[in-house]
Amino acid sequence: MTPNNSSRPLTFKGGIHPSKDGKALSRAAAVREAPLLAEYQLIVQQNVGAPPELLVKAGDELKKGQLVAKAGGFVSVPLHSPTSGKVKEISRIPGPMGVPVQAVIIVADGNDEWGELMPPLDWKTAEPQAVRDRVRDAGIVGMGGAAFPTHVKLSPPPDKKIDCLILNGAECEPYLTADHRLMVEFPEKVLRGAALLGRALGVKDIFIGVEVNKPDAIEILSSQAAGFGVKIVALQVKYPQGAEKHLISAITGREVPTGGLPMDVGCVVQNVGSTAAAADAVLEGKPLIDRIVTVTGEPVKTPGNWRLKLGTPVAEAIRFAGGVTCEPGKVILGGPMMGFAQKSLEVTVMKNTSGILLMKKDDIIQYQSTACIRCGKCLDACPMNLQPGSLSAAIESEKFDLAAKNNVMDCVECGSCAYICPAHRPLVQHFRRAKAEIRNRSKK
Amino acid sequence: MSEEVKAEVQAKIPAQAETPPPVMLPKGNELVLSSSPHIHAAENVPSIMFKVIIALLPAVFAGILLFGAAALLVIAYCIVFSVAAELLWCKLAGKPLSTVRDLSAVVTGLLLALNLSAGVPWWLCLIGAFIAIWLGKQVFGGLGHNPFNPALVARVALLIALPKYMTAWVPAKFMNGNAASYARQFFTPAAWNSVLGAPLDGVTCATPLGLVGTTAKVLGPAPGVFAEVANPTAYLQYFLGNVGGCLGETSALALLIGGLLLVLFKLIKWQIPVFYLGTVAVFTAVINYCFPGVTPPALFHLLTGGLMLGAIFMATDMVTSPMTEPGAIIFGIGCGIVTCVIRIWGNYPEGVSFAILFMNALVPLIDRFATKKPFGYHPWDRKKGAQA
Amino acid sequence: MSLKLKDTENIWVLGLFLGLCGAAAALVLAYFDDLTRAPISKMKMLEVDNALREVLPAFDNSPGINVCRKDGVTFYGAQRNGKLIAVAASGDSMKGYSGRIAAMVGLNLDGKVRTIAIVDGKKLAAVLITEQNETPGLGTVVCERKRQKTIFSIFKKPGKAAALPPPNPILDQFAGRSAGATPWRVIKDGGKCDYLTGATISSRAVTGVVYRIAHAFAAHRQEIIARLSQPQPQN
Amino acid sequence: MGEVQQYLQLTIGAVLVYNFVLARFLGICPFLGVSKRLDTALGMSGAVIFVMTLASFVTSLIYNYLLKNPISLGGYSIRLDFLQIILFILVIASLVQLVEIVLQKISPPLYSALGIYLPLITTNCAVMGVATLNAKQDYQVGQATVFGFFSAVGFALALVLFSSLRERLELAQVPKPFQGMAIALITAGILSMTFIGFSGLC
Amino acid sequence: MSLIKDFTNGIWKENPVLVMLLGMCPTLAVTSNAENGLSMGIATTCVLVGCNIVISLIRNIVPKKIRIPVYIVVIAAFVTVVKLLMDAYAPPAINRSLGIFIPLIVVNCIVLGRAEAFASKNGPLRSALDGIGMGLGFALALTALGGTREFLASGSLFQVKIITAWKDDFMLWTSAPGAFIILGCFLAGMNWLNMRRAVKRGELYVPPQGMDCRHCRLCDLGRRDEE
Amino acid sequence: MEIFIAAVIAMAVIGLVLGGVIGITARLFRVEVDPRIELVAELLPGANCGGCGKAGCADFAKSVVTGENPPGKCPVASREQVAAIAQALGIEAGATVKKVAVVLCGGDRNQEKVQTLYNGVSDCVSASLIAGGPKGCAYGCLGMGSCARACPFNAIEVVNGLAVVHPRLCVGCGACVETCPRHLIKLVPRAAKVHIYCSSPEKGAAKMKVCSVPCIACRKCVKAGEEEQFVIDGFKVSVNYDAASLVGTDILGRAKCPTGCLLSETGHLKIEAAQTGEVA
Ligand SMILES: Cc1cc2nc3c(=O)[nH]c(=O)nc-3n(C[C@H](O)[C@H](O)[C@H](O)COP(=O)(O)O)c2cc1C
Ligand SMILES: Cc1cc2nc3c(=O)[nH]c(=O)nc-3n(C[C@H](O)[C@H](O)[C@H](O)COP(=O)(O)O)c2cc1C
Ligand SMILES: Cc1cc2nc3c(=O)[nH]c(=O)nc-3n(C[C@H](O)[C@H](O)[C@H](O)COP(=O)(O)O)c2cc1C
Ligand SMILES: Cc1cc2nc3c(=O)[nH]c(=O)nc-3n(C[C@H](O)[C@H](O)[C@H](O)CO)c2cc1C
Ligand code: SF4
Ligand code: SF4
Ligand code: SF4
Ligand code: SF4
Ligand code: FES
Repeated sequence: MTPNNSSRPLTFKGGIHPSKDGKALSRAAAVREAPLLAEYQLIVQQNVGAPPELLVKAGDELKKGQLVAKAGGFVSVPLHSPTSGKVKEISRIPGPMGVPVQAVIIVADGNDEWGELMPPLDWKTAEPQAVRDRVRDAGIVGMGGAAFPTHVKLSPPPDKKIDCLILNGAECEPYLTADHRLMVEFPEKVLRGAALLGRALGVKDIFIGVEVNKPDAIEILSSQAAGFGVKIVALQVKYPQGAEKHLISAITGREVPTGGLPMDVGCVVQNVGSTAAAADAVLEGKPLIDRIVTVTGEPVKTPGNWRLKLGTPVAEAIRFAGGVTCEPGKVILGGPMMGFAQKSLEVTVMKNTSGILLMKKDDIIQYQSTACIRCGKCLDACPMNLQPGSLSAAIESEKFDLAAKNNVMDCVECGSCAYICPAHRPLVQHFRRAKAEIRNRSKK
Repeated sequence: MSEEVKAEVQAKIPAQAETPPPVMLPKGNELVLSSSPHIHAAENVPSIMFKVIIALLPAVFAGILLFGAAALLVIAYCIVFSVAAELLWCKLAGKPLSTVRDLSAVVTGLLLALNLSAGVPWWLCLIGAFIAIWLGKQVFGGLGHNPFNPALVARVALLIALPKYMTAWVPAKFMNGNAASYARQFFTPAAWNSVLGAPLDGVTCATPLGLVGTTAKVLGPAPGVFAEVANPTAYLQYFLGNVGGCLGETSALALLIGGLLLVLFKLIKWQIPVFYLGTVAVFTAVINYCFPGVTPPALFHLLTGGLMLGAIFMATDMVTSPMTEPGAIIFGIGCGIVTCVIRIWGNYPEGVSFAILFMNALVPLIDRFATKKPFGYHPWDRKKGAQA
Repeated sequence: MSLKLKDTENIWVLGLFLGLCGAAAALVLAYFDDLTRAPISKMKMLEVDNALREVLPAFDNSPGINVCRKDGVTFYGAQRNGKLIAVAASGDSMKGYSGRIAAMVGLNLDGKVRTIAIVDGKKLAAVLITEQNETPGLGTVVCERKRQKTIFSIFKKPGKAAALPPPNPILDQFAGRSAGATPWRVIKDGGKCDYLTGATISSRAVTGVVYRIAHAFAAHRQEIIARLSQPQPQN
Repeated sequence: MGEVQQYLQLTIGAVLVYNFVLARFLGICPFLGVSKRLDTALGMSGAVIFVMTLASFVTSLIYNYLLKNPISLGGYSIRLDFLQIILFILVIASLVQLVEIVLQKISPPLYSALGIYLPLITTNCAVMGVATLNAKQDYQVGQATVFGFFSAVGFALALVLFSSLRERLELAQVPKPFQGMAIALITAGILSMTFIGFSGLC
Repeated sequence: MSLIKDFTNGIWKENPVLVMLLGMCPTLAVTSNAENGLSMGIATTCVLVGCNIVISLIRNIVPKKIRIPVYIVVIAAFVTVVKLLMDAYAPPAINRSLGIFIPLIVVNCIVLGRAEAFASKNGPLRSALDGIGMGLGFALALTALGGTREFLASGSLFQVKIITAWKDDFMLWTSAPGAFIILGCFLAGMNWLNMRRAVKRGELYVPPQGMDCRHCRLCDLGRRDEE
Repeated sequence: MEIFIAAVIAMAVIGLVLGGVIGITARLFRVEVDPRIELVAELLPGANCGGCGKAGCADFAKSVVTGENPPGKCPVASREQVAAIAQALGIEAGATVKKVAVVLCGGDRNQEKVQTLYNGVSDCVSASLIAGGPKGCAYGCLGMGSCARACPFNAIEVVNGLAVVHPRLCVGCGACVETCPRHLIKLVPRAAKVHIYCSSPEKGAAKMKVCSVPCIACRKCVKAGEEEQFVIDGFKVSVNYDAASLVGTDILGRAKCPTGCLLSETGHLKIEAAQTGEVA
């Protein structure tokens, strides 16, 4: 199977073109290693699914890469120490969602010394099962944002025939450039990882979808791709090109059914970061203990991409980037479209933290939302073809049944609608609430 | 961030450490919490309304050019009174007065003026503006909540209430081809009528549609009766707007330019005007062909009356039209059919206002059934998906 | 839900009771019907009578009893002391803006439309529109002679002027005219009759119906006068 | 042609021009009371169409053969027109009840869908109104039945439009004093304004 | 005391039109001027009083099961009587403008509602007072509505021009749409008054959302609609 | 005269015919409905609050008649109403322990110490989904009144950024309990008049940083009370509502709670009132 052969970049229906993509701030900044910190606050649950089981207690000595917690079930992954040092305490720190979460506080000994690594496997001969196990043991989860354990995606149930692996290098979020730098600087890792995961899944077709605003990445990947049996697909620049359903739709023309998963249409989507991490795990035996994070935004003195260890507090990350030149009004984990505003700088980098974005006070839209003027812009923008305007009106009047009937549960919270809405309606917040309420009710 | 708070932050820094920290970090509780997305498109409601006003300018200029100072007066009255009505309601209802800033009252006032004859008295503008803003819009909760087009509610209410004033038309100034006396005609008695509040008298003329209505009533259907009003020379006059009628509806040319602007600004769904006009064209052409003498040819219908104004500016009011494209098509076709039915068989010579209002009433139903297929649904399991 | 007769057992008893109630009601109603039959028929006459009074001089017969129909126009004769003094006629036209317009016109025996009175030098014609559905405020202006009481006039003593119907220039223009062979037309159509701008259709229809009545009388004058001159019981 | 045209005029007149609710003001109570939700409005519409057609038929039978002309019985000529009101209302009430009883037995789903509206129809001006109008306009049985059916269709049209509008208004931020019935009435007013545009169609 | 209450109840607190929203058809149809409103109000009052008295007299002998049909017969009889009397003695103009709405009193929910809710439970005196009160409330509401419409349209009341300078009638208010709109504004006014009073008393006032069926138990629609 | 006879005959005949037709059809098309359902529905309060877990009162009535639910399951019905239903059906009334809702948080705007700027929908669920909402304490009441809107009886009021239940108005239907994203609302026996108004499991010091009335688990109340009257759970103490003898208001004087989170029902209402100056 090949994506249609026209030379035009592929895309999906709907979506938006954010006027300010902010990628210029950090696009050219090569990935830098962060200096070692005195203390890391490693949040225990960094994956979707069952929480991992803690294996350490206060006072334990740890080596870099040593197991801190083991997987708590099939849909769960282990957690490893980002550096060598000593467990100060197990305590609660502010989580990215505001609710305090359990964390292991590790005092670094300054040596940053690896413990025993897992044995490297040969990338040409590794068995599918071995790859899957290694991906699990290395604690790899989706680094594109969802933090879903990658090995689960690699083990589709037998009745689902997977024929296509898609690597998500779209990075459609404005400001973020972590995946971009990864693809430019470590193309080999990405491609090897792709081939490995492809083998683990037993698929022939492997695509890497990259938006055309990263020509250097497309070029460098394309020049090496042939050797790995990987095809590079140029994608139109449009948000949310990187949402997996729309990526699949753009590349294969298949439509993931509502409530369904990519595997329902024979696809598996992996972020390029997860793929590179998988390559590291298989080929070098290294567990997932750090990741590339874009620290950016107008207030940041030197915006750029850093390789940050898990457990690095946001405040420290900003410090690495030279601090701020003016007072920021908002600190966001993730990009400006889907990221979460934070009220505390004590939150720490996790496996799915792709960016730390600071916004100037003046740039913050303090929206004064008015009534929906039914302009229909949100309908055109919504990649899921929902009717955000009417949905939000229903939710505002607390008519959740109506909202559920109109498929609010399909909303992927991409924020396209709220971005475009001329009435500045807090649409996404409404939908989050409705989804929470409806989930609550169906649980009952 | 206010200066004081900044000063306060700065004041705190030395107290914490002797040497200032290398970087300045925000304090947690001064950060703003809000939902994603954190960036926003530049377009907002006032800018939309502003663009509509821009798109209406050709029609406004055409109106003033054609009908003289009286038209300018009517436009000014309507806008001022609409804004005043909006302000007054907000004041009485305890709403923030800032809602005036969204400019929608200006658009409503302007469109109301374009729907009136030049030279209607000032108090008629006043009543119309209050009906539009209060009865048409604010009782329903203001901008965005009104199910009916406010300007049209006012127009139809006035038509029912004061038919004498609403069916008296000022002749366009170029009507007699006497451009030389134009300057003199620019200030007509109609302008004074408007100021003094007197009804139009003496200087009235008929609209093409009114003539056709009268003809049909007097002579009954007979082929060839429309030759006088439906011929190429007349069509050119209609296209330029050199006929009697509402001050903003006569010039098809100016309205088409405005429509083009609206499409360029991406403010309207092109389906509404296109299907509206198309339906009228097809419907009247068929009737004209099958029953000659019942109604003039399609081109006549397209160029006369408020059809262009209605199809381009009033049926497209986003608040009162369907949200989806299939909905817009149904809406346009419906408007077209009702317009033709009223024009051809009804008592009123013109049916555009009624047609749009009638279809406004159908919008909730259309919105309910003409929806897009959500991503990931197969057409046949829409229902099932909805239940799940 | 209480309407449901759930208990079907003693349905016959209930039916009987209901029947009795109905019978009692019927009894009462029959009584009232009897009581009001005469006044009702009188009331029905009253309307025509009132219209006749507006357009005819004082009479002492009951014109409504002996009528004569010609060309779709109904003629009533007013007699005084057993002598025919004037004729009233009612006819209609379907050419109004919203359909039917009916009029009652008083005619002198010579076929001219009667003049009721001369007020301020203007003749008041004996033309009354008895039925119309024209657009209020537009077509109705042509048709109506509405007596408008004002807050001032109710305190004034009703003088002679108040007893007369109010003038209406369109209707009053027919005073003293008699019908010839060519139909009357409004000026706009090349005729001589005044019309109201913006309500030409209504004006046309009114002109048409008055002409039709006058014309019918002119055409059958002798016959009608003969018929209506027959002696009638006095009122 | 004449016949067809006459019926066509009857139809358009009943549905659009002289709409029962919006122009004639008949059946306002159910129009206001059962219009909060579209599906109840649809149910009510169905029930009203059924009952009004049936009632028109039966009452016009009674009118044409019992009340209209004096009956001669054994040499006496007897007028019964003064019994019109009482007979009509009795017939309508009984009809409604009959329909209810029958429906409950033969089609429980239909009954549970329409059943609750049926009693309301007894005290609905529209049904009594159509019977009275039929008599007043001296319609024959056929005409009366057609008129009844299409009048009810006009009622249904107004009701459905109105209920969908009210559903939308549910989501609007109507000022406090106008909430509920007040805004519903104003909406109905504007709706009735649009129907005036159809005047002259028949 | 309670007799006075029976009487005044219908005039304001349970005004059939403005509070309970009953009898909407005549309310809208015949109130194009004050005179028509008043006439309709009087006609309805007559029926209401008569029926209330008769029904309260026979309330103990009517079998429960068929009380509604019996009430309907009584009401229909009264309506017919009123109609016959009006045909005979009322001015033809008024008779014409009230039109078919006189026969329709028979289905006016107020009449049946009061019969069922009040007259069938109370003695003739109280029932009569209740009827008069309710009828008066109805008549007052109709007259006020008619007066408002007439005044707004032409500046006159009871066909007497109050503002003599008012030349062109504003026909909207006397037309069908005007009826709905003015009644809507009346209700909004009532709500506003009630809300202000409630605020003063520190209570919560919820504007009535639909027809009030508390007093007419003919059907349980009102209750079901809320579910 | 003949008209009288004719009228009477006509009416009587038509009355009989109609009555007969209805009677016959009624007999032919007879359907049995359980009159008890209607009876029970009449006796229920008709609030349709859903507190019984059914779709509405009518639905509940059906379930009572079929024996699925005891009548006492309706939280709104008074004891007498429940008894009347039970008697009418000749069954047991079922459990009727009357409950009342209580918001276990005392941190109104004067007590909380940290508050972030929040720009968004004024609704607790919505706010809690954005970094946990603007409040410093991640467990405290957000004060945006979701519960108040959910309460069908208007029993909850948000005063000065804190939701308080008016026990007199609350019927214990539980609609609010589900709504609160912070799970602060609990249904407790009506007899319980004293509560510990804090739900945060954090350490005392952490709580003190964000709030001035937290429970710091000093256990003075536990010592002052009888056995089993309190439950200690980590860094939080709460009243044991299942205890054989519920703790009474007299504990307030004896315990000398240092932060002021141990309060009587009326005390909770008054925290507010005192600060907003409404009650002397
Ligand atoms: C609106 C939206 C936008 C997304 N954009 C991206 C993106 O730009 N890059 C990316 O890798 N994942 C993106 N994702 C996440 C993908 O849907 C998907 O979860 C991911 O590619 C799966 O790979 P992973 O499991 O390795 O993270 C986005 C998701 C959504 C809902
Ligand atoms: C409950 C759950 C189960 C999932 N199961 C699978 C699975 O069996 N196979 C798979 O390929 N992905 C699975 N996924 C991952 C999704 O395909 C997807 O990567 C994830 O929801 C994040 O996508 P996003 O970043 O676009 O939101 C699962 C996700 C969830 C939440
Ligand atoms: C709503 C409306 C109602 C009208 N009503 C009448 C009417 O009742 N009588 C009438 O003659 N013309 C009426 N007309 C005007 C006719 O359409 C036509 O314009 C007029 O009769 C011709 O008069 P003119 O020759 O003076 O222009 C009405 C027009 C409109 C738009
Ligand atoms: C394309 C467009 C057309 C509009 N047309 C109208 C109109 O016909 N009448 C009107 O009152 N307002 C119009 N408005 C302004 C605005 O939508 C209107 O005031 C709202 O209906 C009030 O809620 C229009 C606005 C736009 C953007
Ligand atoms: S946030 Fe949801 S509703 Fe809005 S555009 Fe995205 S998918 Fe559509
Ligand atoms: S973009 Fe905003 S204003 Fe436009 S329809 Fe959607 S919600 Fe309404
Ligand atoms: S406070 Fe809670 S439990 Fe009490 S009545 Fe309200 S919703 Fe029900
Ligand atoms: S108790 Fe819960 S729902 Fe109620 S206001 Fe507080 S946080 Fe919101
Ligand atoms: S008065 Fe209630 S339906 Fe007419």
